Amino acid sequence: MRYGYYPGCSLERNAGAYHTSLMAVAAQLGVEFAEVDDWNCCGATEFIAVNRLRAYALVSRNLALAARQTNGSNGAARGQLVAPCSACFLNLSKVDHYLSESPALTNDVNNALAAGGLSYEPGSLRVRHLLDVMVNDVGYERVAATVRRPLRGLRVAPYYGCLVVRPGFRERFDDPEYPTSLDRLMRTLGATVVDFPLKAHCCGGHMTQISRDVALELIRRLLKNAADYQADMIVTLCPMCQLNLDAFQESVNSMFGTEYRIPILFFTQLMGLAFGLPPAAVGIGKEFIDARPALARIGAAPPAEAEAAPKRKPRRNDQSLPLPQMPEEE
Amino acid sequence: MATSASLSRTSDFFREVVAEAPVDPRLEACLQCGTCGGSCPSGPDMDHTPRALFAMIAAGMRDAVLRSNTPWYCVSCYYCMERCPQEIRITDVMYTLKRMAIKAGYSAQTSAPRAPGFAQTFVDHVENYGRSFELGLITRYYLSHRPLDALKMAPLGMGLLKRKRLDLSPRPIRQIDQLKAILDRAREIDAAAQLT
Amino acid sequence: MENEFQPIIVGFLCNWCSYRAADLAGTARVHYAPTMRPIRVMCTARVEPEFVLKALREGADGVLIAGCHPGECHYVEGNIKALRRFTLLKAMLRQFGVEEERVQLVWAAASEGKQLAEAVDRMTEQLRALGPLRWRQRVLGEQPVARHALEVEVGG
Amino acid sequence: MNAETPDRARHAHHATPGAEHGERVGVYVCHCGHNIANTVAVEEVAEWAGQQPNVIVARDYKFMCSSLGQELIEQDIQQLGLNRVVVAACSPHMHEKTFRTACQRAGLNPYLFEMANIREMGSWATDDREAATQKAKAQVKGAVDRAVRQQPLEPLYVDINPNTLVVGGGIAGLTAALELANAGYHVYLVERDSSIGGHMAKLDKTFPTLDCAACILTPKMVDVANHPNITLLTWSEVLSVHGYVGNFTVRVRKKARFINEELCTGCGTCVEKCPVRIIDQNFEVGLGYRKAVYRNFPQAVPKYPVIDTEHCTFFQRGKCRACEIVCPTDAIDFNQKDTFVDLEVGNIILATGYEQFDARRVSQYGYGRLANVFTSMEFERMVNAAGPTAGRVVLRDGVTVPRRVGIIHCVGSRDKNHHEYCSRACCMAALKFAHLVHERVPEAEVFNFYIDIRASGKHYEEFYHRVLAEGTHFIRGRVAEVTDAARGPGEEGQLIIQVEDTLIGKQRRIPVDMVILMAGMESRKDARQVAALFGLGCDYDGWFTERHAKLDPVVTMTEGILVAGACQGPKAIPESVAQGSAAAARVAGMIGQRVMKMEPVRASIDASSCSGCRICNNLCPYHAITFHEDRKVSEVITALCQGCGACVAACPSAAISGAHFTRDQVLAQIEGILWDARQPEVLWLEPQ
Repeated sequence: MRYGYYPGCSLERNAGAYHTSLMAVAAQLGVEFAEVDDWNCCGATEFIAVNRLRAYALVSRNLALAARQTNGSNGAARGQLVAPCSACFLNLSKVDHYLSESPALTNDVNNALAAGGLSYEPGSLRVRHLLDVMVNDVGYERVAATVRRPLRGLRVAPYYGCLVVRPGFRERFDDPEYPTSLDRLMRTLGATVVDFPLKAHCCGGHMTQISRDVALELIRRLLKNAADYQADMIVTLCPMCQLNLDAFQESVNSMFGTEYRIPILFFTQLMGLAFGLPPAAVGIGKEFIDARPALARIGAAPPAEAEAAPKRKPRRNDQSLPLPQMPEEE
Repeated sequence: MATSASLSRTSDFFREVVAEAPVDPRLEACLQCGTCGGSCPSGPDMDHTPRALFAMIAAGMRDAVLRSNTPWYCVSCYYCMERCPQEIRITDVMYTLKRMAIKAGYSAQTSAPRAPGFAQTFVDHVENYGRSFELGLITRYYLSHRPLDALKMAPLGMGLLKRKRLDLSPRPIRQIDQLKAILDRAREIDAAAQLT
Repeated sequence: MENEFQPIIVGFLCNWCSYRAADLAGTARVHYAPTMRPIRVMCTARVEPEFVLKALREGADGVLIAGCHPGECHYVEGNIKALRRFTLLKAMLRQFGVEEERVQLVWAAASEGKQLAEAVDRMTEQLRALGPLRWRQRVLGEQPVARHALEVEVGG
Repeated sequence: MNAETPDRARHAHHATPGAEHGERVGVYVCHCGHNIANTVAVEEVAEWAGQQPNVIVARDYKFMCSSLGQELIEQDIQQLGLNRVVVAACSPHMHEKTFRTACQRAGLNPYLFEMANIREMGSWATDDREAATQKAKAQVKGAVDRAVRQQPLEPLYVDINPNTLVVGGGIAGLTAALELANAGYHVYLVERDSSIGGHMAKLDKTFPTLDCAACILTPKMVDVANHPNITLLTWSEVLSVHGYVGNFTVRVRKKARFINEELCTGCGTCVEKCPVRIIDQNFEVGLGYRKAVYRNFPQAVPKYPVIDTEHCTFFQRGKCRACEIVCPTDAIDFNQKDTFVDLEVGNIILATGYEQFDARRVSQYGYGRLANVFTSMEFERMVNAAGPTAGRVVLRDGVTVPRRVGIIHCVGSRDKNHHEYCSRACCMAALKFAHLVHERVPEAEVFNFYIDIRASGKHYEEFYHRVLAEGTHFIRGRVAEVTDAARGPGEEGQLIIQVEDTLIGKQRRIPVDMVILMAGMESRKDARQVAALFGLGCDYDGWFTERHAKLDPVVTMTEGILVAGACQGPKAIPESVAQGSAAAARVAGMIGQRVMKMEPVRASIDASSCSGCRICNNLCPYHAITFHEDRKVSEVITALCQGCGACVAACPSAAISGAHFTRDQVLAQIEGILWDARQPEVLWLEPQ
């Protein structure tokens, strides 16, 4: 499996651990990520706030480069472009979608791209998020088969944040309100997944720079929710979410008088550990809240299975009402 | 969908917002149900909920809307857009209102005065280097817009540096001239569109 | 816009769905191009290829056949029969060099006035782009001769 | 003659008599007040029409459908000897009948009348006066040219079988069946479930009167079961429908109950002793349990239980037989097989009802994930004295009484992500729930979260006021989400309803113990298959399409197939009952006439031209064409033909003719409608 790969600015440095770990994991799974040559920033959420057409042209340059580099010389195959960052994924797929919807916008964008000798045909690329590729293309089975050191006993809160599941223009692969694909991936690695009702809520995004109080409150809610369910760590799939929850955790503690120390890791880091890679190979140690104490449990003898008591049949005199049936998850 | 006939019955400001949006935001369909205002993570901090803002747009309250902090408090979580029963592209409207506020010179007067500066600093960096450069972004943003807060951010910056999560110098893309040419052309096209 | 080419479309409308859809479009005051001239048939299955050819020969620039959605035919599956016949007709017209867009088959339920109006608008735009059909020159290879030219020739 | 009726017709345009076909056509162009005249130059059209071949007289008039307009036609027929009439006005679906009758009164065969639709397809569809006038002329010309080729036809008559099939045993179907049965006609009532009563049988109270649903429904169910004119077929499904109005043949499958109805006394001992207990997803909507041999409820009609083979230990593992052992009348029959019944009926009333929207689909409200989020139908069962909690309002643990209850309106309705329409009945049901919570738990607080309160029925608004006066909180805002994630100590252990209170313009978080989701109505999952089976249409949302939304709501486009109740669109009980009665009245009227007049639009085969190729034989959806082996020709059986014309178009020998849509009629209309499209200024030469 070969994909065009758009790392995005964060993975170059502040989320370097994400890049390192996803590359290591890809190698284990036999997936090739070919970085788009000379890609530029996707504009995050800021560029579009300042200029409309320039923002669309900025993103379209990436699409044009990626289409040229991944679709092959004849352009026949519809290439796939993978973004590990949620904001990059959203910007790339949203621009592709809006260009398809509006021929006028496409026309303007292509006029601008022409100044750099480029052009882009909407829909000629399939923009995917890394998680989507991992669970749907690689698949749980192959992941399970690659696990060498199950993460038994590790209680993780799967955190999706916003932009991977919403608004889901082209590539919706999970529920926008209560996604479960990361939950299942973590269980495949052997971890215990705690209920995490705020799993798709906002980490504050750029609000840390605009209104610190607003942002810290949003981060506090997430930390509290994970702590309420006794999660050992929060696992994430977006550099912005990781940065906000990790780097601002101490600020939250000092503002609200709390004492949270919840490590925030990328899901690919846990995949790598479960595949038996050494911590350094997946970028462990770069986080503000040290993940090592929690990770110390991995490799220890797996605890007895006694934790999950078998379900008892409802007794005759039990007055409780049946729960609504949900479709089987797996 | 708004037709030219139905749009002609809306306020001037309403039409301006629709014209500025990248694709049809379907604003005319608003039922005033409040799903957006209820869903918004920063809703309590906004001076008007998105729903109220849409009513104000319909009423043509240009000043009050462009002065509002609401768009600047949007965290782009897309909950409103996902849940809107009328499929209004609320997040896009927020971006549109930000651009209009900057253009109209209202951005400094909003009750979220820091946001436009941050956005502009970010844009400048990307236009110069092709990629975002966090250290430069943060230092320039704080030094030029919020010198007093720079101290508060210093420990974070040091932490990132210590963990090798921050570059000391920007890494521009190779074909920065190509990108600049594209962005310049986009600026010209936009400017020409404004004239007509 | 004043002198824009106004194509003429003959519309064969099924009595049960599309004719009512067109009625509904009017009742709902959905405005669309006044280019479609309706002919009511009980079912699209009644539309003989000859009807279409006749319309094109008589000067129509396009023919629209509109029936019930597949599975909703008043006569069980007359629309499917129409579709089969239509496919053959299209193949024939293609050999004559008549463009795809000139003969169209669309589905419009009785509740889909807006959709039918949109189909007429869309087709009108397409025909406008194609220009007049001029069946006799195009298909029969006849050359128009001005009346006076002929008179001169005959006279000479 | 103009002088005689100056007030009626402002203009009359006479053409040269002695037209090419010798037919004498009168053309009448209607103003329809301003409806047509504002956009179409009606005088100009009439004047122009007057100059066309065969046209003897052409007039324009304010309202052709008025009695004066009709008299104008009648007078002209008699005085001018017209033998064809063309009216350019509205849609033939509106007034074709009116003008045909007028022609008939004046002694003209009604099929020598033709209509040009210049209103719905003309003046109402454009603002362009010039183009609309030109189009109107073309339509008139087409109609005139077609009319001169029309032939007089005589209507066909079919006998109406007085038996009626009603499909669906909910309140609409029950009402229709009883009305017809009481009028003395026989009814077959087919119900898919094991007993009748539909959704209404699950309810406790009905709004706004708070009548006990069972008290008003049970007597009707018993009447149906005991009525000598009603054959009740429960646990049965319609398999196929053949024929046409007046003469349908319907095949019904009676599924095996594994209970001998002749012997069963309905004592219920088998149900009591059955060891298998499963969650009842059907009648109890998942809130309660039932056995493998079960009745929906103790007063179910009919009283016979049914065995659920999927869960019965005997059917699954070949042992148990507890029911067989305890049955005092040996009514259990494990060997029972499905049986098939063929019914002959004249009319069919579909009353197949609705399904409740699946609230899991609005995942932000947490149904299925958060235990104390309930659907409205679950709550109906909960407050029902015969339901799983015997009417106690409790949380999912079956014990705790909620102190704060939130009721969320418009779940799945008024939402383009799900159903754009309003489900009509939920606002009132929500008000009823608020009242019932107050009644059962006087100290409880109830919050209604709404976009708009829709209380537009008799005594509905008054009921809303009553609930307001009872102290129910109303918060205007569509709920954003329901969560159990507490933000602080005040929210621990509760469900939080997050909403913008739009009347204040602020976001609020309201902690409650119980949430009720007012899930809307949607069409049955198999509505499209059912529609195809009976030959009627569905709209975008899967609701059955009526002939006219306002004026003909219970009749469909297919003669003899009627609809009643929520299968046609969301409805509460009163409207469903009204439609059931209306459908019955329409059927009774038809039966009363004994025969029905049918359009003589039928195919016929000219035996001398028929080549015997048999292409038409397989094309006919009604098997109306038979082949005579002896003479090697095909023949149309007129009574079976429905006049679609598929065979006419397909006949390679042009031997089949479709009355009123003959080839030369349609070709003439094509020519006429394109009168201005030919290029008149050139002659055409054959290519060299």
